[in-house]
Amino acid sequence: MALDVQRLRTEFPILSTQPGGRTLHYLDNAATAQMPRAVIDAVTRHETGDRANVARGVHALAERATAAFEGARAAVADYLNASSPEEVAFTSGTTAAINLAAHGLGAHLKPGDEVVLSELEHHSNIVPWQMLRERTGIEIKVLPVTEDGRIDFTFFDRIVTKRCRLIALTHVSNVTGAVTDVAPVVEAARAVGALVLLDGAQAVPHGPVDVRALGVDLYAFSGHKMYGPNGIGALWGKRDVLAMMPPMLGGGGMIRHVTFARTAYADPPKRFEAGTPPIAQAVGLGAAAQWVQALDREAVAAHELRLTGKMLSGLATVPGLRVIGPTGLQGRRGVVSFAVEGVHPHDLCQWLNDRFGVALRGGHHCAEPLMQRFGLDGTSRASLAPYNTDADIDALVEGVADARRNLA
Amino acid sequence: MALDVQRLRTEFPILSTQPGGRTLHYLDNAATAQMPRAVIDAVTRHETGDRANVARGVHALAERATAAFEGARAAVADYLNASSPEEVAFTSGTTAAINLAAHGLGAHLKPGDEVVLSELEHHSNIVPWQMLRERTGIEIKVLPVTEDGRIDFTFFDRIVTKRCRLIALTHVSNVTGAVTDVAPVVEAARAVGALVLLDGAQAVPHGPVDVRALGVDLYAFSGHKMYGPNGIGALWGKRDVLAMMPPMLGGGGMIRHVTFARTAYADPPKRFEAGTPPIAQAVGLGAAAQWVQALDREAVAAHELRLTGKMLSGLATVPGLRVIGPTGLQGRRGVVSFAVEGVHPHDLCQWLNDRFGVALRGGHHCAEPLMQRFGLDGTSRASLAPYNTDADIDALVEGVADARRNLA
Amino acid sequence: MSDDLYEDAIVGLAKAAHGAGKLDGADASAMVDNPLCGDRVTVEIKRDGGRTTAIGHSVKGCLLCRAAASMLGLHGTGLTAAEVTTNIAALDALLQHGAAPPAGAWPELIHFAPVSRHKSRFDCVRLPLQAAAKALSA
Amino acid sequence: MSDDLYEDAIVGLAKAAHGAGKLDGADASAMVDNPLCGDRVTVEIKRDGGRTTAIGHSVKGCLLCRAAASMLGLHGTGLTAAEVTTNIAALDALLQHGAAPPAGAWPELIHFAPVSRHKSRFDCVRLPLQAAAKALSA
Ligand SMILES: Cc1ncc(COP(=O)(O)O)c(C=O)c1O
Ligand SMILES: Cc1ncc(COP(=O)(O)O)c(C=O)c1O
Repeated sequence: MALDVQRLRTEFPILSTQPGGRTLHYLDNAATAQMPRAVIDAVTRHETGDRANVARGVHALAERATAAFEGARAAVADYLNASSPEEVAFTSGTTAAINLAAHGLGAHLKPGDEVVLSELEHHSNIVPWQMLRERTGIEIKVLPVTEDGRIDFTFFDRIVTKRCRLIALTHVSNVTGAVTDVAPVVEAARAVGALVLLDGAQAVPHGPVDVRALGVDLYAFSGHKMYGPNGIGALWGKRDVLAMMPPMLGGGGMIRHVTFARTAYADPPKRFEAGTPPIAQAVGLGAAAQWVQALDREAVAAHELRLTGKMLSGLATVPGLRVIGPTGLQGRRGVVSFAVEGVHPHDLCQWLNDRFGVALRGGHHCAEPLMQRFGLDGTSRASLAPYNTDADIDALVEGVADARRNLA
Repeated sequence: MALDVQRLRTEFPILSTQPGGRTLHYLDNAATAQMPRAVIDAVTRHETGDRANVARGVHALAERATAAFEGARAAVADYLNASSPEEVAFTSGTTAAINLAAHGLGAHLKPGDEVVLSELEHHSNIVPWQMLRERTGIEIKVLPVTEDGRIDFTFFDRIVTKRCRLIALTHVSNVTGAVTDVAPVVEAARAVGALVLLDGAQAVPHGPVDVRALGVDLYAFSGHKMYGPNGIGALWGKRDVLAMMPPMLGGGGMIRHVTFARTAYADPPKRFEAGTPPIAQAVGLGAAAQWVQALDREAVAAHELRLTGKMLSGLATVPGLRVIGPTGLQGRRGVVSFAVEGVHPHDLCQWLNDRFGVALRGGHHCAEPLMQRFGLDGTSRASLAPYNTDADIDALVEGVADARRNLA
Repeated sequence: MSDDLYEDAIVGLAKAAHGAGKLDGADASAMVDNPLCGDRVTVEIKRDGGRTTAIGHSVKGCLLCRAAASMLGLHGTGLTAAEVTTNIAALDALLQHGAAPPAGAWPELIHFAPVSRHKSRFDCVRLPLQAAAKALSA
Repeated sequence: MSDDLYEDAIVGLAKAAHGAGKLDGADASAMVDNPLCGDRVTVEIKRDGGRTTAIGHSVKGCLLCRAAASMLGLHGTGLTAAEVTTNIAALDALLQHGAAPPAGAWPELIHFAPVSRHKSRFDCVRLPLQAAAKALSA
């Protein structure tokens, strides 16, 4: 069955607004995806009917809030095919999740131990490891990127050595759209006894992820990129991996007992959730997970693939335009970055907003090392969600051509 | 002008629900306060009209979202009478704010340096300093608490020595309701060159706080306790204090430049806001700040004071009941903890919920050292908001007496 | 209907406090606690072979916890580890699914049926039984 | 009405690129950047007393930034630090409040009026002027 995009669009109130005075063509989904009514309503319903602090409370609202919060954890666990909700620690987002992992694993790393990243990584999967390097003296090794914007496994064996303790890679690139081939990464990691962390920020919006089938150890993602609220995300981890991680933040809710002399911590995931958690946001994330799961996944994939193809072939007609990333449809998602000779990404994005109502993102996309790799200061990026249409792509391609004619 | 409580209550949809099958008497405001329509609507309006990622984006929605987010920062700065919005770093709550401060100040502390806390502190203002102690070898010194649940300044001079680098205290106790007398703390800190941090979680719900008049250096609080969303809070800091603090989390948005060799950080407050911030939640917090500011502050204070008095005298009629905290109305807020001989706090709270619709909190309130001080495992706690009524207090007092008759 | 969490049977059981107190010359003991609420139960046993000859318990906890400990005290003689395990399973089925206790389970279990509507209180009831199981397997 | 951010005058100014390029034997230079967008401007000056005798600039940035640098190039001879400061103030007033530039300010400033609706782009325009101010005070 083909996706009924028009019906889908009615679930997103913002898509029928005209924020810049024109019909909105929202192609900035990789930065933040829009929220369907079902999620907005789940949050409002929680705030108006079930709002209270969680845990320890015995009154009816506290029981409801706790059930809603733990229900959301179960929904997220289900989305990830986790073995148990207890493998899901809520965080404020991908960035916080990766920092938590870096802190937790860092406690077990010694000077000279190696963490392998790639040139494709988002700053949120670079800076936490650099901060850890400063604290503990680990080494960071970097997998290079191919001309078409994929992690280059050519030198893999040389880069992943016996000293490697962790390989931390993006699951889907937020710049090139390339999907990382996870199986050989896991295999190589196992061979040297290293763990694998995936930055799933750009993977989770495209449907449930099976962390067990992937065989990784830790998985990080954000709610706002998968149609959920801001201020929420999660770190999934295998039980024994989470169990060996000390907490990053101290406070209420993550302790067993506190005295001034000594404090004992709770078990995961509570150990990692100091303070009042983002309760309503977790509820929203749970609702978002269920909303995505209810979509016809094959139809969505087919729709996005077709639009990606249309976008790539349309952009290819613009003189002086270069796609940064795979130019084919194999092993990629609907995230397309490009550079137009003589036109700065911010000018291009502004032009498309002002004259075509197209919302793009321009700049380094928090991936400066990748920009350096391609000798660019930035790119313009269009990224898809299921609610995007042919009209969105037409406006994009027409706008880019127009910008080039006028600004180059 | 007396407060029009009935009109105020109509702004809170949840107050007219019957979560436990009875009229709700919500007296668990110190755990989480309820959210007025104005705040719920501000968040929904943002999600349905202005939702996008902030910073760097040039499209219309991104500009709107950025304006909304920075507008919220300005609203919070105004609420605190801060010198500039740049002194406000958004966090996920009080707990995260105090951890951020501990991390940032910790970079400047040496073994043997002293941090002074009190026995009155919430775990969120204890554990972060214990974790810092483990990392850096600082000493923690603890101000005792008086019989009526206030910080005891008798031994102040002996406890605050030349080695003291920071005094970190709760502004209002979440257990006893006692308001800390800040002026002598600031004076003592200045005398030894120490900084002062206040945990304002229980102070901000009662109206704007003037951080400049208080003369402190850092101030932490949460949104959900001041009628705002979950997942948001802030650390306010004097510009030069924030400037000397290294970031706690690394990632997108908090950097100047990233290469694998070296990364340079942005200035405060961005330095402390790694990753996509809680945008919609900040918008909600800004709306909450404005909502509180629009209340008739004197009328609210008079109303809460009267209800606190009613509560204290009503509870005093229950045999075997002991108030943990000031029994008078001087220097306290409407947070009242008590223990009933022979009745466990959880039984009491359950009884009041099931039979009287009263929502209380029972337990250690994340203040185990204070419980130990009073030789208790926990207390029952009733805490007020402006929307509470005489009927709420009547139900409380009647319920407590009833629980004692049946359970003791 | 939520009125009966503290029905007379439970309150009575708690106040009766069967088996409360320390046991002189215990053969084994075990402590379990619930950090969320601070409840803590210590169970001491004397035994002969695989069966208890006496049980004593100290409860720092709520009335539900005390009632459950008192139920344990009622059955403190001749108890086996298997029997405790069976009763924990019956209790869990009761709390989680409202399942009636099977024949052979302790008759007092049914008094805890109203707790099934209060997830946050499940552990209060389980704690004494868990401590007994731990002591018996020590 | 938002259509005129890239009005012909701005695009023309950027393409003309007055003063673009390195300056041989500069007396002073200054670089400023905007980490948010990665734009970076280097301004070199030669001077005689308090006045420039020549200006050169290298811009890695957007069209707005290049247009502003080009405007600076147009006024590159005989410039004082005070004049740059005055024009920055006039620009800020224009961007933030839509205030018409005062008599004596550079005539090209007014072309940047449409930028006032785009807060995220203010710094693009300011960057070259800030670099000039920094070079002149070096
Ligand atoms: C005095 C005090 N400090 C800190 C906190 C922690 O706040 P949060 O849980 O919102 O981080 C609380 C509330 O639980 C509190 O009452
Ligand atoms: C691949 C990738 N990793 C990490 C992040 C950081 O996510 P967040 O900003 O939600 O923490 C993003 C998004 O910005 C991303 O695209």
